[in-house]
Amino acid sequence: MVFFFQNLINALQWGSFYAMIALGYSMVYSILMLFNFAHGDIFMVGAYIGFGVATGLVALSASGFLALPGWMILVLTILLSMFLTSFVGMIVERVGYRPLRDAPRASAAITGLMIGIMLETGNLILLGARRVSFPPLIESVTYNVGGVFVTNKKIMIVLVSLSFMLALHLFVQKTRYGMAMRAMAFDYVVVPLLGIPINTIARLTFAIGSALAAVAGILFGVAYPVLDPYMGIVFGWKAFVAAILGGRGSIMGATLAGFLMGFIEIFVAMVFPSTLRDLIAYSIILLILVFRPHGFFGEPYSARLRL
Amino acid sequence: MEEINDTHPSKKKGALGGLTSVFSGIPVLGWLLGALVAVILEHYLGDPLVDRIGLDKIPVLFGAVIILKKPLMIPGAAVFLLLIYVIPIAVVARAGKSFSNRLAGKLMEFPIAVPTLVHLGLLYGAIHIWSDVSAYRVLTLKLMFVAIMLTLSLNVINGYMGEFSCSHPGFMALGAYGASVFTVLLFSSDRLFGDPLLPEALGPFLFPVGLIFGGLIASLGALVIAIPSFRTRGDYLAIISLAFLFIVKSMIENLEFVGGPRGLSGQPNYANLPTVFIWAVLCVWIINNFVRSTLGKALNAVRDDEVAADAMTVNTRRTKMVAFMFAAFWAGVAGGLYAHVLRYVNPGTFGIQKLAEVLAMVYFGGLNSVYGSITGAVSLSLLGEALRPLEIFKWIIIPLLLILVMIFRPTGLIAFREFDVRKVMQPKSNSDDEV
Amino acid sequence: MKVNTKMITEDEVLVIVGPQSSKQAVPAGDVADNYATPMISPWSTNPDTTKDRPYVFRGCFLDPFQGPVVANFITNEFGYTKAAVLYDVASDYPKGLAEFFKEAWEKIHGEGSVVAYESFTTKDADFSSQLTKINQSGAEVLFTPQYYNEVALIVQQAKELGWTKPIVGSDSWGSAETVALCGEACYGLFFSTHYAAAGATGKTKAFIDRYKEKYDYTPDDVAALTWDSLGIVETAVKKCGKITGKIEKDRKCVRDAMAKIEKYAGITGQMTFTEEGDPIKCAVIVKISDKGEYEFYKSVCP
Amino acid sequence: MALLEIRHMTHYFGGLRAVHDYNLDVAPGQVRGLIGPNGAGKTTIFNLITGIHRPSEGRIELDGEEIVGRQPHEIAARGLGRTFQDLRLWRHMSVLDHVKMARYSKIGYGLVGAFFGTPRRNREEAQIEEKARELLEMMNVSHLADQPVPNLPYGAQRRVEMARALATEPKILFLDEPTAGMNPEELIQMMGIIRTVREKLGLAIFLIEHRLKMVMELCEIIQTLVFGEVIAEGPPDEIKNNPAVIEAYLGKEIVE
Repeated sequence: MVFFFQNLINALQWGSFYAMIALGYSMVYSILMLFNFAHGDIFMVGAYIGFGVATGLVALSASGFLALPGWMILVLTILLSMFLTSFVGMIVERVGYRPLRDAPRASAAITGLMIGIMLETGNLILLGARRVSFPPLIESVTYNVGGVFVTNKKIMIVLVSLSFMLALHLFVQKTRYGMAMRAMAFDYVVVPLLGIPINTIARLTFAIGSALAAVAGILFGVAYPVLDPYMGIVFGWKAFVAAILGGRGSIMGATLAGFLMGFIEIFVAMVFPSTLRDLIAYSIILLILVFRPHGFFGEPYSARLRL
Repeated sequence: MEEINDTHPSKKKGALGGLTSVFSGIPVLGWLLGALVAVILEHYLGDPLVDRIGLDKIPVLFGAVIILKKPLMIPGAAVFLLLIYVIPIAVVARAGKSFSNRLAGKLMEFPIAVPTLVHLGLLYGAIHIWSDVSAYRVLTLKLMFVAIMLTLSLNVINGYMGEFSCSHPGFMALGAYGASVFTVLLFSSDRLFGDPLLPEALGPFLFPVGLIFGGLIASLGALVIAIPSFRTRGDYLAIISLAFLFIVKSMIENLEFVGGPRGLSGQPNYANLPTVFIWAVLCVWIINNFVRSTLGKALNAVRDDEVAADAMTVNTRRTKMVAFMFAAFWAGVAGGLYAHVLRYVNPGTFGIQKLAEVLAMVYFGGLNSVYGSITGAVSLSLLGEALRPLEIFKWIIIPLLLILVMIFRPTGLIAFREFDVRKVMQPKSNSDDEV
Repeated sequence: MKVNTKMITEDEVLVIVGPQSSKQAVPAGDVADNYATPMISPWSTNPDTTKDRPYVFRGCFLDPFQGPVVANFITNEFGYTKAAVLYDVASDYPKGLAEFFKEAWEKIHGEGSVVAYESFTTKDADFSSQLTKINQSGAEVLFTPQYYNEVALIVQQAKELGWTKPIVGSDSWGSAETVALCGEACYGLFFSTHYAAAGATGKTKAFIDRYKEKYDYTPDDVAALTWDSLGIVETAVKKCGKITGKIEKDRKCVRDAMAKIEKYAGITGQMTFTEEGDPIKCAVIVKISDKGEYEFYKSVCP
Repeated sequence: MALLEIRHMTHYFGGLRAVHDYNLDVAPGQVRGLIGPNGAGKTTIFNLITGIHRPSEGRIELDGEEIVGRQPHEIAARGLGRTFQDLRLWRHMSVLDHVKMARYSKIGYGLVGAFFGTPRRNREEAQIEEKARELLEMMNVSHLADQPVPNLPYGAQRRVEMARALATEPKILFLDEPTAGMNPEELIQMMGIIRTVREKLGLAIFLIEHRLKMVMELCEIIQTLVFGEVIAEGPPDEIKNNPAVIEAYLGKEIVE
């Protein structure tokens, strides 16, 4: 039982990264009907921006110029990095996607893929192949709850990511922009809506998705403090699977599917030899897709790759 | 540089159109003869010439590597290219214009197979002599031919059928391992499988069987995806095929008898240049036959409007399944060749990176087009090699190039063009500039 | 892989020094041997790198030697009987070493004394389910023959999951990056390696000083072994005398000269090649000090 | 015996009843019409018969064989050709290929032929092409054979679509508003074409149309559909004067 709960805790943390990245995918996918294959790398960029900001703030703090406690640095890092990374997202949209609005969707997927490669390479050129270590901003405290070990970091990561997901949900449900997004997801043709031009919505979608990816990146840095330029690839593609699994246009779906992905991976590794993890995890996902072709919350639709 | 690359024999078919009016009206045959003369010149005069103009060896990839690595050698490389390639090709092609036109005309009077084989023979001759200069050229060419097969077969799914499949590296892996197990088990003494089961002398003759075996395994894999995927529509295939790719990779990692994650080596050296060339030609020929038949064009009908296709008696589901398995078969054969070219494979080879590479070649070259796939595979493989001295910056330049192509030609460089062998080989009159 | 082939065929190199890790060195050795090009990998400890490959050499000891060294060290030092192993199954070096360690450990403590034998795949970042299993298994020590980036993650996650017992590593820990990434979590841990910078004397010290002067940090074992490998190659090329320009002939000559080198006095110890192209030399156990330095702890010779 | 016989066909979309107890008999060579206001369920009836949707209840027999539950392409191959209200041409295919494609079910060379370009394949492809060119000739668009369809004017696209439907060698042809969006000149041409088709090929035709005038001129028997139910059935004169029909159309179009 202890064993089970320990893995449950592990899975919650692992799943929250998938969920947050899947959300970014899902938003772009449902609103613009595009695969944003650069998203995994935006997550990576977010983590590195977070690393830069955090290192800077730590240095600033150490110099005594602006003595900040660790948690304060973390909050500032998250906010600043969200802001900066959202610009990266908007640039990606402007350069890679807007010129291709009327092109086949697959072509936009290719640009995304290429932008991703450029982001990885750019990082390598700037920082070199050496891994960087995310500065430890908060003291790790381990609690032993009846044999189950929980750290303050884990609790913080799960809570922070859940609250961002909730915030996004409220934004999409309650605000004018959110409503425009939903309308656009429903039917691409009914734009411009509510007096909001389509480009604004596209840009906003990318900005929000990227900001969330930045949060995920920083939390990832807190939990797994070794960053490398290719960290976004595998993560990104798996989150992409989760996004589709959630169903088109569903924030709830993407969140749930992200967590499910984390749970499947952790629990498969718990029961079977961990080398079988991907094999079994993806077989389960394949089966889910066979029986629920439109994901958990998706509606049947018949969009095709326009040629 | 552009111009010089254009005269490269294997690129000839795609990029003839743009030359100046002096060179219009020269049939493909003429260019092939020119290329043949050039490579023979290089073969016999290359080394003495290199000594004379102060290069340390024959520029392997038309000097691209030299230019980027040692700028001081640019003049030497330029002289070499001019003397060995540009001038001979131009002179032979231009001077032999009427001769080659007449010859091409004569050839066309025979059944189509005759001129085709003559052209292919000349092309192979040029490539063979060209590649004799260094083992590096041979390797580059082999990988390029494998890339052509992969790109073309993926184009069948992503271009002709208009679905987005991500499982091509998975099919490749199935083919690579299928064929490798076949040859290693039967013909090679190896750590994993022990002594060969059949006499080694039989190996090269049964190698095609091994490749086809690999291809069939790949198409069985495709069947697994196809059954659930083609019941519904939308972006379903993209995601299922991606999951399939991960599953295949993970499955091979868990199969200890093929070496698990550490890979499988010891493939016998069967994939020599002529073998790879013949398979690539076969692949192009069969796929081109297919996509030009009404049965194959049903793919376009399914892509452009499935309901209408159905109402016009097209069995849409069967069409999609057949095409998917067909494409997977060729990916498998290409994978088998790939494994025997490198003589080592591991599951890591067939991951997301390979996927990005093949997708890039398909969309760069052009959708729904055999020309496009050949162009995409050849140009990106050669570009990848030529830019190698730039090291990491290569991975800025190539993606950037692709993004630009996508922005200005969203369906790729040469999309929606039929590849008609007859037209390619036809003699040309002066007034007719068209390819 | 492709790079290696291209280096040999296009650039016509005489000798290859590298690649470092077994993951690349094992397949690269295959290519080098196929093309009859001498290669020496300074740091690849997997037996397959040189096995049945007359043209491939190495500058370090082998995993079949290192595995028992670590097993004996733990047994003698702590007196533990139950060990856990966590390794990357997709990478030759950790996988090979994990197997040799397991074999050696079970030889001493009996079948089943490796109570948890857990694996992961390259690029994984989360080891929580494996570490939870290890925690539950009742192991007294964790052996993890991983590279520096994974070491940092494994050690930190293990601590966060309540692991308080020792974690022991292998020569792959030897990079300066290990402590840089891992921080205090790694202080006090042990690993086996080729040489220890702290407390070096003579020739070794001279090398360390020169290196520090130039690059401003202490050379790790990779640097030291590469230095030695280059030295061996230099000796061989000199012995060979004149380079004729016929690349095949030169390669053959260098290969034969390397095979004949005896008692080469390197900064990581004395070396003579066996028939397989493996040197016979000693191993060192290093302790990571409270300041994050690599302290010489013990020397173990074959 | 009727060529097409439908009995008690009913269909629900979710809980919504789209078609109720629909019956139809079409004799060989007969021209029948189906009229009704927008949303009456005319196209739904077409889709049910051609197999795109499966009717919730009822029986459909084509040439004496039950076709409910069959795939659309099977039904089409059995002799039911159709056109679409919104054309549904294939964007990237030439005019000639459109018509050749509709011969799909008649292809006998199989995959071996497709892959290896056997003599049989070349022979059959030549036959298919000849047949296709004949049909294009008949539709007066043979000069456009090698054009991609998006380049064609609307009227020509309609005629290509008609040629495509005829290439399936139907016994009965379903026309879904064949003159939608046409100008008067194109309309007259289209009416001529429908007459030619009927006279030359002796096909039965089942027609959905908005323009009553055209239906009245062409059809022998007309059904009027309102809210998924047939409210009147009979020859044009009878329909023209049926009060229920007039009411359904609010007398608007009848006046013209």
